Amino acid sequence: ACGAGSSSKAGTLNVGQISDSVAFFPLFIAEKQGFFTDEKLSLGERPRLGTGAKVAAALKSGSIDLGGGVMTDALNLAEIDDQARLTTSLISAYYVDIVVGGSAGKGGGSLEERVLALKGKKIGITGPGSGTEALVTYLFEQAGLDPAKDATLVNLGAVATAAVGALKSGRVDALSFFQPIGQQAEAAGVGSIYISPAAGDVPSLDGDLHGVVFSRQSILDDKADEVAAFQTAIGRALGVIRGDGSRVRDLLGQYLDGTPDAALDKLVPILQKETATTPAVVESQYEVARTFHVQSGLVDAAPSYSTLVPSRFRA
Amino acid sequence: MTAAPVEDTTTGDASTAPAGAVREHVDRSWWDRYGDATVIWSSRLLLLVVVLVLWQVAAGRWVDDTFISRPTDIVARLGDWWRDGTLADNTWITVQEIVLGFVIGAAAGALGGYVLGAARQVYRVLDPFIMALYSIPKVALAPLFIVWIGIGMDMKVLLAAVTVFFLVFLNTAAAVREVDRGLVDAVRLMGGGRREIATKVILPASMAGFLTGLKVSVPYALIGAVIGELVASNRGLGYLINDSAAQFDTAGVFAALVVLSVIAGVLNLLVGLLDKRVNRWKPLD
Amino acid sequence: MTAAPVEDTTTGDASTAPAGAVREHVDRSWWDRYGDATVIWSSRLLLLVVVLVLWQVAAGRWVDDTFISRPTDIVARLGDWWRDGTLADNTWITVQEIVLGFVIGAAAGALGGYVLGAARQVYRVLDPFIMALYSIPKVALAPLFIVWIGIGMDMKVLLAAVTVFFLVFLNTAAAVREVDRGLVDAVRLMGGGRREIATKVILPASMAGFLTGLKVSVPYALIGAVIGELVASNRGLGYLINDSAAQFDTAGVFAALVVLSVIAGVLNLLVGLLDKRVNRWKPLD
Amino acid sequence: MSTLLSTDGLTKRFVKKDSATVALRDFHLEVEEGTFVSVLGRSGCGKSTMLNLLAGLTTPSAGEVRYQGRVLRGPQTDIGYLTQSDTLMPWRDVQRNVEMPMELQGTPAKERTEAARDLIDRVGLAGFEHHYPRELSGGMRRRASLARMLAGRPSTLLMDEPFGALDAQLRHELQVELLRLWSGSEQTVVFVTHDIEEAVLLGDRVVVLGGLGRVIVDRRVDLPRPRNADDLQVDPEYVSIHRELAAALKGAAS
Amino acid sequence: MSTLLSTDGLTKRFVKKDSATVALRDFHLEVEEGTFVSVLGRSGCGKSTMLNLLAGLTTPSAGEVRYQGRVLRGPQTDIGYLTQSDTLMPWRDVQRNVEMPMELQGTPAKERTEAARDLIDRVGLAGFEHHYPRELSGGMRRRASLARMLAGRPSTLLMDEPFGALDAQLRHELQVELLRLWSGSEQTVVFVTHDIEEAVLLGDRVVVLGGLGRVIVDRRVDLPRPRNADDLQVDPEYVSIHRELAAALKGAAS
Ligand SMILES: Nc1ncnc2c1ncn2[C@@H]1O[C@H](COP(=O)(O)OP(=O)(O)OP(=O)(O)O)[C@@H](O)[C@H]1O
Ligand SMILES: Nc1ncnc2c1ncn2[C@@H]1O[C@H](COP(=O)(O)OP(=O)(O)OP(=O)(O)O)[C@@H](O)[C@H]1O
Ligand SMILES: [Mg+2]
Ligand SMILES: [Mg+2]
Repeated sequence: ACGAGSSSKAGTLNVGQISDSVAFFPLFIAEKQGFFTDEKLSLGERPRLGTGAKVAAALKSGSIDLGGGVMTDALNLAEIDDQARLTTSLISAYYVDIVVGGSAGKGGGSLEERVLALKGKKIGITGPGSGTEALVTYLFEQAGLDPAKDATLVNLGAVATAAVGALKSGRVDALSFFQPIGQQAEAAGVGSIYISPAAGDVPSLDGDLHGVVFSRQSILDDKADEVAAFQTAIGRALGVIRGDGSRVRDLLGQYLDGTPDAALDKLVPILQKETATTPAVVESQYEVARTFHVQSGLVDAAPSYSTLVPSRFRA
Repeated sequence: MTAAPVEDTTTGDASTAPAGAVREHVDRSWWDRYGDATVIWSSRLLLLVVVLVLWQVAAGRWVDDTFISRPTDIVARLGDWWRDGTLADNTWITVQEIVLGFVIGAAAGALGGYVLGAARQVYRVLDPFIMALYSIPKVALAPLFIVWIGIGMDMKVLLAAVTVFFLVFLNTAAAVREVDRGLVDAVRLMGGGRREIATKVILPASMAGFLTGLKVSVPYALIGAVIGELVASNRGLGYLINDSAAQFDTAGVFAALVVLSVIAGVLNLLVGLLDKRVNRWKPLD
Repeated sequence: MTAAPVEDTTTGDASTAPAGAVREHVDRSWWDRYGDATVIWSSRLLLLVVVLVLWQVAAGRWVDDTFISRPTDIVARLGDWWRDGTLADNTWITVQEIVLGFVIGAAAGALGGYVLGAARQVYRVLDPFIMALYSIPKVALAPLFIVWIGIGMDMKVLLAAVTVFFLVFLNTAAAVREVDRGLVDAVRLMGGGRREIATKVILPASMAGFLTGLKVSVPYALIGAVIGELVASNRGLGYLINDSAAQFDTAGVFAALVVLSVIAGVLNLLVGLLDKRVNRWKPLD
Repeated sequence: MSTLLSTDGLTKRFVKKDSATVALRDFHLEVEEGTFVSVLGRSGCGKSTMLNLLAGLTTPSAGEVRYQGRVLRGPQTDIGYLTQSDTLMPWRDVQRNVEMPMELQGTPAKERTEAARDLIDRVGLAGFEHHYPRELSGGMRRRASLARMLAGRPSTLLMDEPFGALDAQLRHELQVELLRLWSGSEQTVVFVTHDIEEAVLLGDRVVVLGGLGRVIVDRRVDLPRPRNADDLQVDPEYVSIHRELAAALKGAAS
Repeated sequence: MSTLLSTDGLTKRFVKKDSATVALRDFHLEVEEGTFVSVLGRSGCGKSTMLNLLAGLTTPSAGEVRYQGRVLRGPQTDIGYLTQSDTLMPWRDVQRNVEMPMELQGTPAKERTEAARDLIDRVGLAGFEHHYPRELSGGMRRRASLARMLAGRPSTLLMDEPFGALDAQLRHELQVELLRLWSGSEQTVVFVTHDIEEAVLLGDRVVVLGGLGRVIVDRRVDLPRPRNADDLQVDPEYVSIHRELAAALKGAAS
């Protein structure tokens, strides 16, 4: 229903995304700063779809041309649809944090000790099969625990209010949630970030490709020009993020309107560090993600880099 | 109340003159006319004020205001949205979805109710299937909806319409079952066929049930549309709710809910007017 | 059908003997007794088979089977779940939530309906507030629910109960309004007070409306519980749906929905039995 | 005169679970065209059941009703039936209730209004056109029903105690009105009443039903028309008919 | 004998928007304890309205009803009222309908069942205990209502055309039954009927109402009891009363 057919040069792209997490900050910048317009590209529908399944459905039905999500969603799609293609990298770090209630903070201790301390706790995640669940599963398994028995995973959905609320009211002991929930929780004095892969707490996840944009081959064929334009615009946006810190702080303030200043201040350096250097998909980063997903059992098998990433999107 | 005889009805011109009643003009004071409405509306206003004041006082004092916000913040948020046009844009979209969904769903439900309510056997066969369909949480089928209908306004209208449909359908069908056989027979005796029975008896006699269906489904038109917007939200009040919630902005969530409540109130008022119009013949007390 | 007179009722022993009717015993054949039910059930079965076959044929051929799965896959999935205990565990949890939510919501709704339905003025004052509350999409308030009631079973029961409450309440209140004044007056004449009027007239006379409320709200007990499980949970059928959906396991989603439909069917059947029991006095055709 | 309505082995049984209430058994009646047949019978003997069958409202459990030589399968526009219980549409006022049969027959609105107003006048409800049924007294509702039935211009009238709820004076006036309508037309009337005097005053023929619709008396009334109630009281023929009917009714009880 | 029921300046007005229907205006009536008052009146003259007020079912627009010296504010258990329209509970069978007043008075179940069965017998409904109202004929429903009213053992009976839908024979039997009940007790009866003969046969006093409840005739009936319908026909006193009442009813029309 939504303009999937048009393929003129200065065309329209419908871009769906899971949520308004930090991963999609580059899209916001590209839109705000007019990078898309510069490329004669206009964005049509911009739905927030909440789950990977819905992004996949929207892609398949042609409601959207590109889907923004995490690698988990892309790999899940690849399992059922051999037309799935990865096009853009947005965040090259696993931007999910484990947040615990109170102000205990990281404290000391090795990663394993910290994970063991989570044993028997109630941990909030966005939903089954999500990257937030994957992180808990992965960490627990690395520490020799069984996530199914040694913790209670609770689905809280993707909205911040529910997550922070559940933590604040003590309904869960910890959260495994995407940025900026951790920062928001800290700013609200509700909890503190406990394990943060993006900050290098989990060495095996360093350089992991996580925030991505994916699509389907038929769309890429149909809208080659538009996607190329999209890629260029995102490249410029990524550059902006890695550039002047105060400008980023400004833009982030607009993006996460209503988030406390303290949280924003903390986010800026993290973002600058974890934002992908190039929109092209880097093989090494892809492999980290692939290994992680297979190891944590999130996907049964992940396609190889060459299958999933068309050559013109490779780094 | 002063009463003066105006018209005497005791003079039938035919052979039979009734020894009947007399019609009088009644001078009703302002209070007689509007007293009731005034009491009702002021009670409502009072209640509203009490609730708001309690809320304002409780927020931050007894209850954490990050979860319930406070009325002043909500009003401020509404003001902001009003000024930057967010409110009008998103509300307009949602209102369209709601009204379309409501009208389509109610029309289909009423039609289905009247047709199947009259065809007892067919209804009995279909009943479990209808109930099974009805019992499916629509959110669980969100991907299917997206695949089949996309993420445009159609999808939200359809979600609203589907929920409304079931409620209106079931209420109407139940009301049709309860229609007095004597009245149906009366129309049959006058030579009325199925069509006449439907329009001249079943329809008016089951009006109460149909209206209950409408009243009960008003909120579901809203909920359906909003759920649709939550499923794939890019605009509308559902989007505002989602967006605000994602930003941990409780005032925003409540502001959107306030707008929804107002829409519900207006629709409910319309149904109430219809109710009054249709039930003119019923005793007041 | 052979008929033999069994009891002659024309012999009143008092002064007045009616010239009335005669009661006869009727020997009903198996078909007279169960023919109707047989036809209905076999039609249903037939319809079910047709739908399943069409589905099976369409899946993968005309419609993408990643979105609609296929009956055989669903049955296979149910088999898997049955064997590894997933089915029983999760179903049992959801059933508890549904039944509790339904009973609590229906009881509260009926009580509210009878009380407020009789107190017209109070109802009129409260009506807009009730409708406003009712119109709020409960998912939007999920965070509040989580904070206040937690993520345990209580929350799902409450979500189910709230939805059921409104539907039963509104239907009952509407039915109470429609009760024949003549019958109420009859009880007043016999010396009945408010209590007697409520139990001896209003209750039986508004049974139809109340039952419609129940019937209409059965699905919402399910939907409420499942939505609760989608919002915050780690078990139950809602969780299964969520989990399967996240893994693009459409067969899993549909398998969970099939179980839900069965639960809905059973509840609906129970309401139907109640309906039959209560409406014994009504003409059959 | 030809037979207009006839029944043959008519039986009506109300089945409920394992028992059936037989209201009418093996009932025979022939009504000739253009005649006025009064029916008397004790309460509960099956008079209303019989009329329901004659009107085609209910289907017989056995036997059949023939109307104009054909088996009756359902209600017919040219059979008007004033049922014992009130079936005015509660949401229509008197005027619109009376207009209803004409509405169904497609009479133009203007004509309808006038005809209805005339009928309302005739039954003495002038001034109550815009009252809803619940705002009428019992007798007034009855008269409104009568007006509604007449509005359909049926050629056969079935009436179940039409004047039972009316005062003596009004009853008399409506009897006269009914006879006036009937004598000027070819209408056939089957008139159920509890009033022996009324039955004889109006009928060409009086039928007394016993239990289960058994015909106990079926008697021609050869009194000359127009008949006057006061004069009849002293007419030996009338007195003997009255006595016979009263005895039959009394006898039916034992 | 003391005055049991009295009304003073009783007016009933049904208001609807800007107009009101006045059914009763400035109505005066006194009923002495233990008497049987028959009320006659044309259809629509306000008889049922009057009874509704006397029973405390509706509130007067002006004036008041006094019962046992006190202003009547609502229904009283010791006033039984047989309304003109049928108010049997459709979901109860005859037996349970008749038991209902006793149920409300807290009579033990066993006693209730027996009393109900006896009453059902008396009104000639034996054998129909387990029929629902819709399975009864019009006259049978009326009798069931009568039995229900009597089951409450009221000391004052208000009856609105109780026997109008019954055949002559049954009506006669029930009249006798009613008189038997009444004469053996201190009961007071207000009996609305359309049948002049019935009014005179039963009443100590006959009241004829004109339009708006104006009392046209209020006459003692001094005929000796027990009265016999057949004998009365030739009683000159009866004939003169009958003539007077008929004339009053006729006069009320013009
Ligand atoms: N739906 C029904 N189910 C069972 N029995 C019924 C039904 N309708 C009527 N009857 C029985 O059939 C018999 C005849 O009823 P009908 O109404 O024909 O009597 P009627 O002669 O019209 O009496 P009345 O003069 O009191 O109106 C009664 O005994 C009644 O109980
Ligand atoms: N609810 C009402 N609204 C308006 N008018 C009414 C209402 N109830 C009764 N009336 C009018 O009051 C008058 C008296 O009615 P009522 O029922 O007392 O008559 P009645 O003497 O009992 O007549 P009947 O012998 O026909 O039963 C009638 O003209 C009627 O139209
Ligand atoms: Mg009858
Ligand atoms: Mg009356």
